[in-house]
Amino acid sequence: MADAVRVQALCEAILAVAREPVAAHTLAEVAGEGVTVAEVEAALEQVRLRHEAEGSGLVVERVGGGWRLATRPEHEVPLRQFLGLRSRNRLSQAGLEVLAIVAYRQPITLPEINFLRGVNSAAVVRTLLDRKLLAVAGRKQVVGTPLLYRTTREFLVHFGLPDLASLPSLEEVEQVAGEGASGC
Amino acid sequence: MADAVRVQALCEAILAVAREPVAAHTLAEVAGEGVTVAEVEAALEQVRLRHEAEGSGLVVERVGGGWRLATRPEHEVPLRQFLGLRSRNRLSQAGLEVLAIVAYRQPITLPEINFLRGVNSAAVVRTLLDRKLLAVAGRKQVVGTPLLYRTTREFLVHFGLPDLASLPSLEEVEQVAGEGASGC
Amino acid sequence: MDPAAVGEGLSARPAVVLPAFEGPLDLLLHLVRENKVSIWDIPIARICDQYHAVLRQMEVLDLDVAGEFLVTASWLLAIKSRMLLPRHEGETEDPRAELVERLLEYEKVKRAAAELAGVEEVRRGMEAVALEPPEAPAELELDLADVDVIALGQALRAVLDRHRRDHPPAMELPPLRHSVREKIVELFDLVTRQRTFPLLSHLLTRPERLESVTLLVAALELVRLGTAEVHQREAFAEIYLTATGAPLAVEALGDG
Repeated sequence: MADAVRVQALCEAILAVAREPVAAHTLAEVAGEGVTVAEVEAALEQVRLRHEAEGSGLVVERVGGGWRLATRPEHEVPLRQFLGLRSRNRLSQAGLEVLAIVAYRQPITLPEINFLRGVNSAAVVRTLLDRKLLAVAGRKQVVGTPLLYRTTREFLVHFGLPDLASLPSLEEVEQVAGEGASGC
Repeated sequence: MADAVRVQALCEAILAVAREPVAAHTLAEVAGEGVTVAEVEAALEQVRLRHEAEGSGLVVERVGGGWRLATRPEHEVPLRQFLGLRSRNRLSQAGLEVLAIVAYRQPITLPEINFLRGVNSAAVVRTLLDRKLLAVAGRKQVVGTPLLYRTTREFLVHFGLPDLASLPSLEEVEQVAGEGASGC
Repeated sequence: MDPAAVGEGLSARPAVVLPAFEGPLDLLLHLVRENKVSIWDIPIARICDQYHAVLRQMEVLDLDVAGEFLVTASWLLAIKSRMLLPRHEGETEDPRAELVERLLEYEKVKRAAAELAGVEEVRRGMEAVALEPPEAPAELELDLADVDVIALGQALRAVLDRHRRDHPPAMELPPLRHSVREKIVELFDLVTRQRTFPLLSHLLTRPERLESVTLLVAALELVRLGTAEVHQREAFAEIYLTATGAPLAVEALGDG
């Protein structure tokens, strides 16, 4: 029991210095012999619940293939003011469309993205590469061997996804979004 | 009263991203109109007590005229171990440069790499050899017969390339992504 | 399709101020919704006319984007005309099939993008907790998993740029002032005009030795090409260059 508490504290400390998601198996490795991934995940769940209680400015979340500790979104304005940073730019509609395409169809080439959107998206892809939301995943073995793109871990963190499998299926998205043009 | 909770959460969030201790009056300023230094200190005391409870890996401390959030001293050893463990999957900026030089100019000798980088890169090459991203490809038939280096199969697998010829040309890199943010 | 619908185009033109469209597919989806018609049974003539009407309203368009809208415009016209033709026997495919498929796909993309936008709106205020570790790491490091070929190429570009800055190119050699080719042409002119030309005196009176050497090579080249002959009566006497009358094949000369 005392050991469970120790694992909780240690996991929280590690997440606090990591700056990026840490895989549960890495946490288990650091926690020492005999600590299993399941125990680590149970400990993290406890830490998560503790921060969910009133008065914490932090959240424990499962994103980008691991766990991370972050500030709560509602503190954005004072936090930016304190850090002297401008508010993060929202992605453009074009950027979101390209990300959505790559997220669901990866790995995918620029010509394929262009076809799906009906518009040349080279400049948008370039911006997303710069923002590290996309990366190159090799080449497609077709005429011209175009580069293949994939989403990054930064993409998963940005959108709060534990992994790609957690993307809602397009059919789910359809249902949530409700009104479609079809059917009338 | 609800505001007291907000101030607690906000102070914790700010300390969690601050690089150095933060003065109570700075926190009061960021917390917004009508929040006094006394209220901030009361809030911080609450946060401190919360972290003193079992299971937290963090402490709130008053140091050098300010407040800070830190990891507990008893976690120092595992935290170091974590950072060490993580560095196995990491590449320094120097590592990235050497890998890039070898990828595009292989086979290449250490003196040639040093000449291009303007810095002795022996240690970096050794690390990349350990990581199996580089391998020795014989000796160059010049004075001193220095070792030649090449990239490995693991390198290709990591970058999703079927072969070296599939590396994008530098013109292609510029076209696709521009200068990019080398560094972080 | 109802041919009467063709005339409706202009009157049915949407009176709304145009929202910014991401592209032709976006505009088409907008029109389908505006008209409250089923995506599975698009009244192609009406939509096509409205599409063209909107295109005319769009004033300034950069060429790339305009091109994409125009390509789709002609595609729509093609579908429209195929709709008007009687179907051939055995032809089962609806001429609108591909259009419908692409619109449905694009609609999915838009929905997924809207989902992402909603999530981003909430999450973009978050910051990773970044307490100083007990021992700060030596340098900024990259996670290998985050490095792709583009990062690799950019790293090499940075190295090469730095290398170029640190090693400016060596002092440039002054360009050669006398080219053999030029001298051949010059000598050829001289011998054709004068028939016989005192080469040795000419060589010895050049201000620069390099020019003399170039001239000598040029003279030998003229002889080799059969456009001139050299004569010398005795050792150390004047050397005469004489035109043979053969034309100078300029293209036979190299670039030197």
